[in-house]
Amino acid sequence: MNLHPMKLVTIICESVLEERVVELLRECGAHGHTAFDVRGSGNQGQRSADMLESGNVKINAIVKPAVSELLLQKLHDDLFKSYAMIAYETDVRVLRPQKF
Amino acid sequence: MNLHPMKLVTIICESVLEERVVELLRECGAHGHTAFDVRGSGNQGQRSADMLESGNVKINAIVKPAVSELLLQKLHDDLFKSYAMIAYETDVRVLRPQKF
Amino acid sequence: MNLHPMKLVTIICESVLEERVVELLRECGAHGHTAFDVRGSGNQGQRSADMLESGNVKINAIVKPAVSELLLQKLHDDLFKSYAMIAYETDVRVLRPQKF
Amino acid sequence: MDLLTAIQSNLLSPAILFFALGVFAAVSKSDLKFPESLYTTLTIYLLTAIGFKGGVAINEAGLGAVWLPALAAMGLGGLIPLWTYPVLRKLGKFSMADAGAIAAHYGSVSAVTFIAATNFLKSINQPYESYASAFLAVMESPAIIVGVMLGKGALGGGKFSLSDAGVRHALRDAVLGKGVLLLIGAMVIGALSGKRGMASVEGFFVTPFQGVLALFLLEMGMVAGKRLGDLKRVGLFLLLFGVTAPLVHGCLGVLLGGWVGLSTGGATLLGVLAASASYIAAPAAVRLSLPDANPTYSLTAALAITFPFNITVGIPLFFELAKILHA
Amino acid sequence: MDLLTAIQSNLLSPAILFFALGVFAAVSKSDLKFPESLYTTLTIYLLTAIGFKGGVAINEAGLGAVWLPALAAMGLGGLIPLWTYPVLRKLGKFSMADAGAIAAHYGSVSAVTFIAATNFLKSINQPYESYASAFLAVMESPAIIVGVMLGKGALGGGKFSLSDAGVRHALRDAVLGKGVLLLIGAMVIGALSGKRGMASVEGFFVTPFQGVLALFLLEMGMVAGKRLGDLKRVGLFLLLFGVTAPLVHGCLGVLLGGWVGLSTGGATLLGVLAASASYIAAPAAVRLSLPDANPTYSLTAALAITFPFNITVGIPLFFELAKILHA
Amino acid sequence: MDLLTAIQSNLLSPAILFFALGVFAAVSKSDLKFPESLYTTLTIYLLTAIGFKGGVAINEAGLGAVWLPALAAMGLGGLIPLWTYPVLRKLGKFSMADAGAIAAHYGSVSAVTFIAATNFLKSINQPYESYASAFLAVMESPAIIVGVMLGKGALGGGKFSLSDAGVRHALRDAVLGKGVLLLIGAMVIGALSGKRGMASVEGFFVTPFQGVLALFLLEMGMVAGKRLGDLKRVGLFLLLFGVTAPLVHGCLGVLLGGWVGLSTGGATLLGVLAASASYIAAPAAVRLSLPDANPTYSLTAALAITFPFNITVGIPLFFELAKILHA
Ligand SMILES: Nc1ncnc2c1ncn2[C@@H]1O[C@H](COP(=O)(O)O)[C@@H](O)[C@H]1O
Ligand SMILES: Nc1ncnc2c1ncn2[C@@H]1O[C@H](COP(=O)(O)O)[C@@H](O)[C@H]1O
Ligand SMILES: Nc1ncnc2c1ncn2[C@@H]1O[C@H](COP(=O)(O)O)[C@@H](O)[C@H]1O
Ligand code: NA
Ligand code: NA
Ligand code: NA
Repeated sequence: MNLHPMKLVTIICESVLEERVVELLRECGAHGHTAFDVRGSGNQGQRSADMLESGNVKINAIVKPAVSELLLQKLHDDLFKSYAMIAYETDVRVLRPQKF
Repeated sequence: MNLHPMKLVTIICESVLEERVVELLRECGAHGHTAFDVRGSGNQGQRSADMLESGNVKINAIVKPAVSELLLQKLHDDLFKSYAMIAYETDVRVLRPQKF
Repeated sequence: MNLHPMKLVTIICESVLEERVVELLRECGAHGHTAFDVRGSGNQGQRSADMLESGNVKINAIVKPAVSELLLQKLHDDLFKSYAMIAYETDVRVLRPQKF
Repeated sequence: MDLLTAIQSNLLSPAILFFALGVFAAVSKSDLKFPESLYTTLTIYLLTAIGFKGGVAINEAGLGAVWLPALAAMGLGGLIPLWTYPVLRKLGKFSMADAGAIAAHYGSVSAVTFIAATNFLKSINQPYESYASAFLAVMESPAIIVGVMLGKGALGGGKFSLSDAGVRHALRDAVLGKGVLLLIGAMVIGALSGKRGMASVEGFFVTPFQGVLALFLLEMGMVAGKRLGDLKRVGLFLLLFGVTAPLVHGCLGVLLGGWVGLSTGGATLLGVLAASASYIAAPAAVRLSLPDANPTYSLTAALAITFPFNITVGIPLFFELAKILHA
Repeated sequence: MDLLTAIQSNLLSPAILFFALGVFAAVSKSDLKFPESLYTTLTIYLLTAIGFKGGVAINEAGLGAVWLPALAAMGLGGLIPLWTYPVLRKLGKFSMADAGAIAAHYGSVSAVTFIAATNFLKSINQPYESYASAFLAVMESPAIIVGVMLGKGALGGGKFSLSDAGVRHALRDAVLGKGVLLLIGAMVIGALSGKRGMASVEGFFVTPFQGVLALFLLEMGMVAGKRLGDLKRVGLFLLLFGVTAPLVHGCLGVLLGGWVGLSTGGATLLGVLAASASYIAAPAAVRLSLPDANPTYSLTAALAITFPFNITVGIPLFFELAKILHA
Repeated sequence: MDLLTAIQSNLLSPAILFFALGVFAAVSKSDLKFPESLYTTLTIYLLTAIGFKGGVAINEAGLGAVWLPALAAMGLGGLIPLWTYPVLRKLGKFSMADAGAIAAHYGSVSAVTFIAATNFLKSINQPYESYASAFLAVMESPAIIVGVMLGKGALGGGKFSLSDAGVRHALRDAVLGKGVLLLIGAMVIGALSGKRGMASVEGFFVTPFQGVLALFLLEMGMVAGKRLGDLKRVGLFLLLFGVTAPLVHGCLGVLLGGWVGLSTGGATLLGVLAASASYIAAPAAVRLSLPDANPTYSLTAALAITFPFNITVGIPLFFELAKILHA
């Protein structure tokens, strides 16, 4: 079996940003994403998910290394300063590299 | 403290497959799993989670490296072609290796 | 772009423990966390999430390596024996190390 | 009331208008989104309520009155795939799997279409056999089984086998799926607890029923609206099929209903059931057992063509036909 | 109506039949699944409704009528663990933690069992003190505290300590948990807003109430059904205990009810409360404070044995006993 | 009934008391938690119901009676930011973004405050124009657009631009957001289906309405209660603003209502709308288009100060004012 290295980018942010982040993903070259609602706490206090307006969403995308770098840079430049959010990169291995 | 390397296998697939994938996990030798409902998009379009029939599920299992290989192979052979799904492997470290 | 290595600690445990685990995270020096409800199965049987009392929660925290070690040790000493739970560590990379 | 008035009055009912609002919300890409659990909750409520009411009606009418039309309904459901399959293969050029999948959806039934039909009859004060939800219950599974067998090529000596994990799961879902279980279960409960039982739970299963349906149709409208974009992909043949099949099956159902002695209202309902296409039980079962079938075909046809056609035009049409037949 | 008729009529009520349907769904491994939020939503609704109605009743009856029976109920709850604990230790050979945990569950109460009992009384037109939900509210916590102390060996000089994080969280949950908060909160609201308040919210808290209970029991049936497989693991002793304890405690409750001046209906309800075992407040609090107790024991006994026993046979039984006592 | 009696009777209504219970639950850190989907579900229900009822009323009153007060309401909403913005800038020393954000929230409206006001009027048998929910619908968006433009410095030649992704999303949400869509959509449906439509869905949209509101206010109380801790952080000026703004705007609304010919009840409602601050539509749209505004300021002021002030004291106050005006 042949596993291929990829990057998993994870973004945890305010729910209102979901659509914008997904757009950004597409622009940077991601071919898919997965999202779900979470609750959490961080620098900007507790985010409880009882109102969409104050909830969090977690967005995952598996992408090529170059895309990951571009994506994180863009998130940093466009959104990090103003919104409650974090983003990080993990190494993963997949079977069908052409899919991502 | 003694951390032991393990593989975290993640499968994101159509909700209708949950039961079959969990069966497959058991057959391949996983001793547990964790699952939750997600939404997403990929090659096969948007999957919105408003109807179970068109929703996605994310399934995680921590397993020994050999199990991970077997599992990914089986997923590839049995399900990848016909269903909307992705699967990937990550390196993780655990405290109680005998549990997995 | 400058990515910095961090540890992602993941804890999957009985829902009743959520508050205690989050307290523990803070005590060990984590500056944030993300949580969501999951279902799963393991040594202690199936946990179905239909009643809070028998559901699972998944808690993520990105922390410095030293914090991760301390945290896992504490979880091991205080909770592992008595509760249905697992915990593991993953390597991740972030952009703003001072945040974690 | 003639056909046009009937259609018009149907189109102006809150339920249908909420469906239109849902389609609009989806098409205009509004941020309106139902929580993921609401869809399931409303489904559970509607199936339980309709089953329970049917059961109370059976308790009153007696099983003797029910078995013959129920058997006829079941037979009709099981037979529909037998002619839709070859049509889809020959005229539509669909693969075996796809033809079997679509045939299964159109032989099976849509609970919400049925409910919309009972609401239509109620709104024009047309009586009907209230045990008709028994037909709904027995028509769900047979077509799925037949359609899947066709899609697997079983009738041509193909590879339909119970040792296939997908087929096993699918069969269980077809026979014991949540739709059938809730419908038949609530029906048995209604039959056992009768009028006294109804008196106690009426405030939940009857009073808010029509409003809940309206809310559900709002969501269904959004689901269907999101599929409108797929219409291009399914091709002209399936568009035509999505309107022709309900017309043909609806007429068949009305005729059969008259033949087994149902009233005008009851025959209308059997027609509506035959005309309707499943989008709850069938999709899951078919997805598991015919993995090579493209779900976009069957779901788009059932949800974005046949369902709207039936709840707007089909229901009053089959009612008019039933009236003519009984006149 | 004699005992058998009472039991039979109870068994044929929609609520009980839906419970049976839920058990069937779980045992037959149907794919029926309630959305995860529905269970909590229904719990919130039922607790709020029952509390509010109780409060309106207190507003009418006056606190003077309520305090004595409420105090008696509270005392009974706190005392039950004192004899169940030694029985479980000596006869059942359970560990301290397990015996304390089970004792806490059986001293505490089940809101749904209580609601099923009020429905039973209503269905046979038996009047009862509508402020009885006050007993439900005050009986929830005391037994949990006593049971946890027993399980920690506190009474034998053991290590019960408020500096233990688990104990601290558990105490807070026992005293200020959502169950108690909703019940007492809604009760105070009912008492303050009285009949006029009731008139405005009746269409939500009263009209659909019995139907919502039926739906909830469908889910409870699934939860209990999934635990049936654990029956083997809990052992014969606990099976017997799960039936004997409610019988003994139920009779005690009925007697005590008569003694403090409750009507036949009210005494029945106090009996039912004493007989019932908690599966909402107690499990969470006990899990946090007695981590070494195996939750399979207490939950399986409470959910899969005592709960079904009470809602099917126990309720009519305690009612018959209350009738004899008042005759 | 004088002002004090009105306030007192309002404070003792179940809805307000449930709000207080929610605040208590949050402050006492109880483990009571509503499932995440329940908040959205209740919002959808309340908006749909209020819209539908308003539409049926429009159907009866005719559009001719509605357009003038609706236009006046819309104008008032769009104008409010024009004076709140400079006040917040000059007196409150807020940044442009923060002042624009807060102005947008206070010009826009709160559906739940409106509903609480209609309930208050109903409970004291005060008639009002039932089509008043049309005002609610048209007042939601204008202030958001004006506030965002102010916050972007557009009126001072600043950088408000449609090519900004945040602004684009925000505008769409302001104009086609779920709140507006459900309200206007349901209103159109109500207007089209009229009394006959109402008869069929009354058991869902009317019967349980006030109880559902009570449950929703329980949750709102928890949300507001969790924000109480932020009161210190927002500063004394905003605390004062959170009470003064509704007083001023409420009086303006009542006056305007009288001027365009609304009845005492209708003028009260327009006052309440003007006085209320949005916490559904505005927060999302403002967050996207004014990212540098601190949401703690606007949400805390709207939710933890103005909302409780309006539903407890404001509503009866504006009603008394309307009475005086009409006397
Ligand atoms: N150290 C962390 N580990 C895991 N999740 C975090 C962490 N910090 C922040 N988050 C998540 O990111 C969201 C926004 O973070 P912040 O901008 O720090 O308020 C929080 O609500 C959490 O869900
Ligand atoms: N690149 C990706 N990153 C994250 N999730 C993905 C990606 N591609 C697909 N998925 C998820 O896997 C599901 C099925 O993918 P597909 O088979 O490509 O339609 C999608 O609905 C997403 O939830
Ligand atoms: N090997 C595994 N992979 C993924 N999740 C697991 C695994 N083992 C256990 N879990 C999760 O951890 C919970 C508690 O595990 P346990 O203590 O083994 O019963 C389970 O309910 C699962 O959600
Ligand atoms: Na059909
Ligand atoms: Na008890
Ligand atoms: Na306003």
